[in-house]
Amino acid sequence: MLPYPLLSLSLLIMWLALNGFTFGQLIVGGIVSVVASWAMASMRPSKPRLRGWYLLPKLVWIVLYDIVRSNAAVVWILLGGHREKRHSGFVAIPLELRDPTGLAVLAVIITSTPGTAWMEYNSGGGTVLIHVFDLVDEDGWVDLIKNRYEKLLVEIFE
Amino acid sequence: MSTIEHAAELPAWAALVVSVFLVLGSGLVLMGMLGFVRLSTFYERIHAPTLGTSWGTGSIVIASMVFFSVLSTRPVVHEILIGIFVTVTTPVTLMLLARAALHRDRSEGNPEVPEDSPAEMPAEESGEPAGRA
Amino acid sequence: MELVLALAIGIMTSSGVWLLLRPRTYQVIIGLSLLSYAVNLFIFSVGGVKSNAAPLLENGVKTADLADPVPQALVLTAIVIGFATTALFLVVLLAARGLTGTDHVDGREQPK
Amino acid sequence: MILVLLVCLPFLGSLVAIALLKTDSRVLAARLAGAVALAGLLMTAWLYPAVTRGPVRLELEWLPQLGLNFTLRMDGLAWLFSMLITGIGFLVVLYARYYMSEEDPVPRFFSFLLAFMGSMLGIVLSGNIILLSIFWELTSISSFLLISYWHHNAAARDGARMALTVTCIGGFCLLVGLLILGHIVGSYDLDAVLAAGDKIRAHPLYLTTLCLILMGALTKSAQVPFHFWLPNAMAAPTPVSAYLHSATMVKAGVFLLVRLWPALSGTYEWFMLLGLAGISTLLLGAYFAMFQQDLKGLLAYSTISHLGLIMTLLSLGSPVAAVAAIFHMMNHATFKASLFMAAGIIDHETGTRDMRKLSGLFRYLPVTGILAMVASAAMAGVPLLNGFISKEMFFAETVETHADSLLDRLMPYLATLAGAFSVAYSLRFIHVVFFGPPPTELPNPKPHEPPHWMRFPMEFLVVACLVVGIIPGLSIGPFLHTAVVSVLGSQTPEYSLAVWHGINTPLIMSAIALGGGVALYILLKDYLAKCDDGPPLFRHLAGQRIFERVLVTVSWKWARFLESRLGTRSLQPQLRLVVAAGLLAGVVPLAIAGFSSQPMILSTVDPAFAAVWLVGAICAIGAAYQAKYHRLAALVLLSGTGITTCITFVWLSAPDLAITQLLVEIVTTVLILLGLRWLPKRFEKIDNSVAFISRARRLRDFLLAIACGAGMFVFSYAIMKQPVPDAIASYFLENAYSQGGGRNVVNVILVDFRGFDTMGEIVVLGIVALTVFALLRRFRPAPDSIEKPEQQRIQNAFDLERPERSDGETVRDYLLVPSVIMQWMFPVVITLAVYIFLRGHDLPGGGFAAGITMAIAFLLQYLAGGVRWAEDRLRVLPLRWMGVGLLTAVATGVGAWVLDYPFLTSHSRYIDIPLVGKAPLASALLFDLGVFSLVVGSTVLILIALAHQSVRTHRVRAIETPKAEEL
Amino acid sequence: MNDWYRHIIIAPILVPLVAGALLLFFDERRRVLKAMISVVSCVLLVGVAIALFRLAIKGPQGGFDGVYLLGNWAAPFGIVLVADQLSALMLVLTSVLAIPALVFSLARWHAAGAHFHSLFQLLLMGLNGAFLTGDLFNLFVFFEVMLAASYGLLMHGSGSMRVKAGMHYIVVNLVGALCFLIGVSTIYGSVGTLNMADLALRIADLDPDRRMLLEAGAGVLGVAFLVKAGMWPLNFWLPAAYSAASAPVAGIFAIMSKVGIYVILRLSLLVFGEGSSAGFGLNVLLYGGMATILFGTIGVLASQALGRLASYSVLVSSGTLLAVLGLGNGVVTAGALFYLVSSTLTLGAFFMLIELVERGQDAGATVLAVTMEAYGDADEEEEETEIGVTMPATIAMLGTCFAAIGILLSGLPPLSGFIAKFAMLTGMIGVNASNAVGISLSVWLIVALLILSGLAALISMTRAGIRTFWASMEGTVPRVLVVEMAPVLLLVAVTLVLTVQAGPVMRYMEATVERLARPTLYIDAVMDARRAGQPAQTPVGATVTEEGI
Amino acid sequence: MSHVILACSVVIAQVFLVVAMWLAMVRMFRGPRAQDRVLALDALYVCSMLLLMVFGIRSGHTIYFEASLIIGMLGFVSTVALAKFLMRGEVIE
Ligand code: NA
Ligand code: NA
Repeated sequence: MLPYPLLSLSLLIMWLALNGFTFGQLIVGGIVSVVASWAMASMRPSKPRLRGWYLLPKLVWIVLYDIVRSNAAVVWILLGGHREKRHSGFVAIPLELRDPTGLAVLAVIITSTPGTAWMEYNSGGGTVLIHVFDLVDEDGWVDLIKNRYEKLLVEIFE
Repeated sequence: MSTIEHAAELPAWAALVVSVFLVLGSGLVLMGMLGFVRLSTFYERIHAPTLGTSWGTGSIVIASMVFFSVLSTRPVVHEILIGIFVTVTTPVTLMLLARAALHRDRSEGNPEVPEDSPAEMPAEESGEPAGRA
Repeated sequence: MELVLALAIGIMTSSGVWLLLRPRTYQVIIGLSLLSYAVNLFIFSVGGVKSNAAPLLENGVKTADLADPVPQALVLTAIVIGFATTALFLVVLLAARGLTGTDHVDGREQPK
Repeated sequence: MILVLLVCLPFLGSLVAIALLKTDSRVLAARLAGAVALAGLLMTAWLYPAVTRGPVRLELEWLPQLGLNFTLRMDGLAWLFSMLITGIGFLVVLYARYYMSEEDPVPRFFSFLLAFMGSMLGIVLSGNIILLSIFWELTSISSFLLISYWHHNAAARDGARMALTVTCIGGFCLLVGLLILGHIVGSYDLDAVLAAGDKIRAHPLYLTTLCLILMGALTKSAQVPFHFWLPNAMAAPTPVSAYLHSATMVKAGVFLLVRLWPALSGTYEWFMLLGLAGISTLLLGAYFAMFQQDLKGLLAYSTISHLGLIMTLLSLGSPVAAVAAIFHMMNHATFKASLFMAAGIIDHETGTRDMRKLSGLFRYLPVTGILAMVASAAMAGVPLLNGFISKEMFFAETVETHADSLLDRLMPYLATLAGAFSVAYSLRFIHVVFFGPPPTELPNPKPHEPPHWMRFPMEFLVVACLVVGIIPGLSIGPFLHTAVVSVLGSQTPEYSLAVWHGINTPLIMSAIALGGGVALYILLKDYLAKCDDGPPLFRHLAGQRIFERVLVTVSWKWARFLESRLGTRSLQPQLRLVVAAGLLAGVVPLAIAGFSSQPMILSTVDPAFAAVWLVGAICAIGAAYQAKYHRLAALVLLSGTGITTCITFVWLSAPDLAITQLLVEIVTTVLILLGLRWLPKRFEKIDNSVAFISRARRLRDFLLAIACGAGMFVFSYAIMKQPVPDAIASYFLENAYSQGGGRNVVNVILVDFRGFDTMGEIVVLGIVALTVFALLRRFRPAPDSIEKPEQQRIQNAFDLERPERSDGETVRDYLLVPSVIMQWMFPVVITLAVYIFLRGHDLPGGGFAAGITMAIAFLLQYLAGGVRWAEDRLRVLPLRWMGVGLLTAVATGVGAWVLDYPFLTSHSRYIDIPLVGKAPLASALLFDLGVFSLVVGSTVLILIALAHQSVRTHRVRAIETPKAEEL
Repeated sequence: MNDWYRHIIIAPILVPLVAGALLLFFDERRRVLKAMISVVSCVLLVGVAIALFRLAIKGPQGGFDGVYLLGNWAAPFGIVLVADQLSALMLVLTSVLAIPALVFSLARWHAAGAHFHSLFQLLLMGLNGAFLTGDLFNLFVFFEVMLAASYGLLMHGSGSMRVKAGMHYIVVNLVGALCFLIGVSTIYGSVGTLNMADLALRIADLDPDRRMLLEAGAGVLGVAFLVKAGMWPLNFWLPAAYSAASAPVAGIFAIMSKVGIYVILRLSLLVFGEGSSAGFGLNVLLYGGMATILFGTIGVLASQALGRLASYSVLVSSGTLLAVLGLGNGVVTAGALFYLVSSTLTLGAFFMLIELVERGQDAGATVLAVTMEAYGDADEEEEETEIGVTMPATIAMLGTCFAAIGILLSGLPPLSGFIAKFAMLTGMIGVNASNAVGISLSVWLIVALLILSGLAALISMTRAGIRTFWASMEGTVPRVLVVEMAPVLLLVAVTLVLTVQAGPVMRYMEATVERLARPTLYIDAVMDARRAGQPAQTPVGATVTEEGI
Repeated sequence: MSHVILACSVVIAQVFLVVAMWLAMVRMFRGPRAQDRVLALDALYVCSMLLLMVFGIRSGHTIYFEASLIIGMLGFVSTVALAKFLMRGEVIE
């Protein structure tokens, strides 16, 4: 009946956000979200197991905060702050995270955060190559990603 | 300058909030695009538009939500969907493009980009052995 | 607004016609797309230019103030048909390219 | 009614004969033909008493409002000709029954012959000049079939074609002439035309119609300069020549002039045109005849000459001359038919018609020889034979003065000279063939007399020559008189058909001609025996060759040249023309009306909007600039223009358009990208030295493009400055909600007011999808595109050469993260589609936008996982979606019939759903559902069909390489 | 709207649409079923067309106003279908041509690619819709339906020639469609309506500025129709496209160029028949038509392949019609209608015959062979080999048909080609020509061109016929199936019937033109058409709206 | 007063966004590589989306929201296809 309850719920919320909340829309939205999640079921995606779903708000908060911070940082750089010292470069980060959904979330986080960009993932070695706009300390970045995001994601998804 | 009659009944605080977010968001977008034009390599340029897709979009979404919520005196939240989906989908494009750029640079033998092989990575950078967690 | 729109239509028409007259099928398809933008805007412009007057009936809005819905309906039909024909032309140019080996509109390089 | 039978019987006979084709019965077909001819003869004869009392008429209504009726009319002239046609027809059938060989498909021959007979009877019996021209053309067609009867012979084919071409040119001219005649008279009825002679001659179009009718008559009667087809028609079987080319068809021209004599004759133009043509034909024909080596050729030129004689007689415009003309037509028919039959017998018996090979045949064919001698004598105008009498009349008429001119005064001399020629060739015909040493070079060395019944027609005709020649007044006299009266009416002159008129100028002319002819032959005898290349002086004036050369030049060389000059097979010039035509069509009316850009009230320019369009315009120009070498860049720039267009739609109050445009934009981009893979690589040329001609061409295109842009600019500006006159828009705005049940007026128009348009539009989309599918099933990539793209090859090679990497790992890694997101977007986009669909009637959205959105949802899955991955999971049956969509739309429309409303009448009501409340339920929504379903199906079908090509080429490669990978 | 039979007006559109949709549910392998659906639809169409024809003859006096208000919206707001004599005539012509073409395709062409029958049915839908609609934009839609289907059908069977020709055809017609859109929207912008009758009504009192725009719009619109009708110099796509199409497709295409003519005739008489824009563009038609005849004639002479000869004959036919319409003379126009019918049937028969004739020369076979190439598609390899017996007297029949078509094309008696030409000529220079005005130079020119074109057809047809039947077909008897021969014979037989029944047929044409010449009849019929009752259910919201808005 | 502030800020925002669009277009032209152009297109889409949202605020209507939503949700489809084409030479394998 409900192959992906969380998905159905999200879709229902989306529906209500779009149409406004009325009882009628709740019914219609419910039908739509169930049908849509059946459609999803036919795609047989690797089903994510959200073990640590309670950690999600924390993750969202961290990410939003980091994004604001890095926005400011990048703007600062672009406005001309310490331009001559800045150098950008690639950093390869070995990951323990293997869950595709978790990786996707990590990729979204890294890419959405100004100043870092997800370049390439190598499933054989489990490494990800990222590009950092203002690369001062490579290990710092590896550390940041691994500890700040990956740990949390591993908890949530694996 | 076009006046906005329908905003006449908007309280001043709301107008101020909306204005701030509007200018902030569009300013971020503009900054990003400036960087996008001025930066010298593709890998640097790829960072610039994310200013717009992250808080640039976010600010304007907030501005819009505040504006319409106050105006129609009911919560109008559907703009948040735009924020969410932009955040979720933009990385897809960026990742695919970045990888394509990498491929092209590698096949042209550009020394600036790292080789495509985990085996050739310096040992100290792969702090832990790459294995299953 | 009229001036801007008219200029836009003119420029897109020029670009489209230029491409339409080029010898490569790809140029022609891009040209046709540009031309259909131009024509869609033209149809649209026929109804006059009104900002913020979408023909949606809401309480308290005088119908006379709303934009002319007819050209909009026509443009919608035109967009659909334009989409269909672009797709068709694309496939035909692919088929022609496959069969003749060239992407020249005449199916051969350098016609006499 | 008997007239109808007379005309139709041969045609019926013709059909029956063709039905006999399979029975291989030679005799049966001949008997049928003979019976038809005989029946015709008897019917004609039976009608004689009635004809003497005045024309017998019969009118069947056919196309009365255009003046064309099936009117048949037999008067004396028609009667005489009908007798001739059926009588000689019967004799020819008899002759042909023996002449045609075993191998020939005889039923076909007789079928054509009967058809011809019917057409000829139609000509003489037509009481409506248009009907006459119909039968006239039918004789051309049937004669074409008869001449080409032996179509394996190239000469027959060419001769037939030439005859057809020339006579049809004449026929067309005749038709126009007759039409003008009808215009002058106000009727096509023959009686009306004949009664309106004075009116016709006084009309300003007289000369035109005369010339056109003469074109018909001259071509048909083989007059100079249109005579050349007749000798070439001699490739026909001899019975055909005997029938068509002596007795009947060639007489049609002169018959027509006799027929119209009361209406057209008697003017100076008539005299000059006919006289010139007639006298020159008379002379040239006779002159050419002397030098022929082919028996039938000689007879053909002789025929031409005699027709010239008749024509000359007609030209004179005097009633007596007309009498002589009619009389000579009869006489010529009898002796010439018999001579052709003689030639046929000679050919049949000896195997050749070449006079250089023939000699001394009298010892083998004595009876034939005697018959031929009598007939030739008649042709030469020897006294006591029919030819003599009419020739005397001719000489007598030439002496008279008709229209004082040089031609008039020269005529007696020219006539005598022609007479001498005719004596000479007649003599030659007899002397060469029947006298002299025994033949040595005959293909059939032992000729003998033909069967009696084959000779009988000749005998009969020769006897007729004699009888008419000796007792003209008692034999042909009354019949001729009836004919003459029918033509001349009150103008009928005193004339006598006596053999002896005393010694007078004509007799002296005859004597001179006779003597001169004999002398001429004796002089020329040796020269003629060796002469191979036609008549001296006119050797190079071979009408046939000139005609063919002209025909080939005009109808082939010039035509091909002009076709390539006036037309093109290239696309670019065509587009240039269409675009220029569109530009002109728009601008010329404006220019004529004096369009001026008056000061106008415009809404203020929004700088932001203008600034946005700066982007759009530059992108458009950039796309135009980049499309040749940087396809991807052009595509990107095109999308830039597209997004600007969307912004415009939003800005200018068209949210529906913006949504639709956006969605279409996305799908189109993907489509073009899907196609891009199959286009050839193109690298920018470094060589900048472009040829002047191509630079000029570019300049022209550039100017045209600028002109079009300027035109559209002016056009749209002019149109925007005037508000649309209020007609239907306000009705829609006012009634969309009250009667259409929706607040989004655009959508209500689409699904209700003008729902029929939408139905058509989705049909277009469906058709295109089907076409795309059908076309791609046969898709065959160009050789240089079959290989996988360069990137894939590099990446696959990379995976292959590293031991730690599995096959295709690069692409898997590449898509690992993005595909997760794209997959999760699937239900989201579906929800969006439903949202867009449901709100369409009241707010921006609708079936089409929703359909495209749904298609994008599917597309995303193909993008994320590839064809096989996606199709493992999704079974989209696009054709079903399409069929269901179309049927839903139609069913919604037809549903209105139940309530006795027209198609697509919508019904909307709000229904109360428990717990939910009022919900709108419009039949238009159901219709929109049909739209949605079709759009999903079509779009997906197009995308899938294109995407499948990549997979298919792998299969192709698999087929090509023996070690095929299993798929 | 109580007479149920009124719904018959929309049947010519719905029948093929439903058939086309139903066909989508069946696999390509179920050819017999698909063919049956298609044939049933065509037979129904003939019935419907004839019924409409009879109703149209009855006319308003007989209680048939021929107007159908789609969606029950009164003109000019909704879309109307109008079945007057002209429309009915075109519908009958279409269906009479469709059956032979369809039957012909059953021999083998319908199996030479996917979705033949659907496309065929939808083409018929487009044609019928274009003939019936009384709305300019709806006309565009049906034009597109027709064109889209024709694109698919033209390339049916694939092959390099067809695809190349198809590409040119598509591009040119796409540009034509853009012109159509520009024209229609300009007309809407200047007059404010899309309904043809309403347009004709409003054009009477239009201020100069708007009139100028209207004429410009009509001009651009005209270009679209002229492209379709094949007027020189907008017609170079036509010979390539028509000669590349497969035989049954080219056969049905014979009527496509007539759609442009139909629309021009309809609009020029309805909208520009009277008033201060009267006679708009007639000169373009006249001289363009003459140029087209000339070009077609040249092409006919220059053609080596029969297909091109036939295609250029299409141009001659179009040119003749355009030029004659350009004269703006009612008597001649009636003749032109007769010519339209006759030449359409002739050309349809000709295109089909060509394939049969060329089959003996193994030209057609190679085209098919190219397309049959198994390029990785397993489902195409089961192409059945030709079955059936060669008919007796094949050559004779082919020859007879060829001759008949030659006679028809060159306007020789006794078939309808002559009657048609005569009917036009007699109105121009014959008994029915007006005596008062005299005969103008342009009339003489048209007469000369008509005669010349007939002559050219004669020369080319004899040249081609001799080459085909007498010089090269020795010994090789093409395998022709009865279902292929019968359609050609049927069409030729119809021309024979036209000849014999010329009187009644011409009377119909004259009545048609007479009605066209009085646009008020059409306008009144459309504008006065009554809606069926009141909508059964007024939306509950209606009252709310009136208060609210 | 409040609407004057708002009007000013709307204008400023519009100007910023339009200028951003220009800059994206500049990159679209300059390239130098295809991926730059695609990235520029993506940026142009985002700018347009935001411009439409600002326009919504300016007009006070929510009816323009769908257009923005569609750009936000589906705009990436075409750029993804472009990117994949760059990487693989083929959009759907
Ligand atoms: Na980033
Ligand atoms: Na995005």
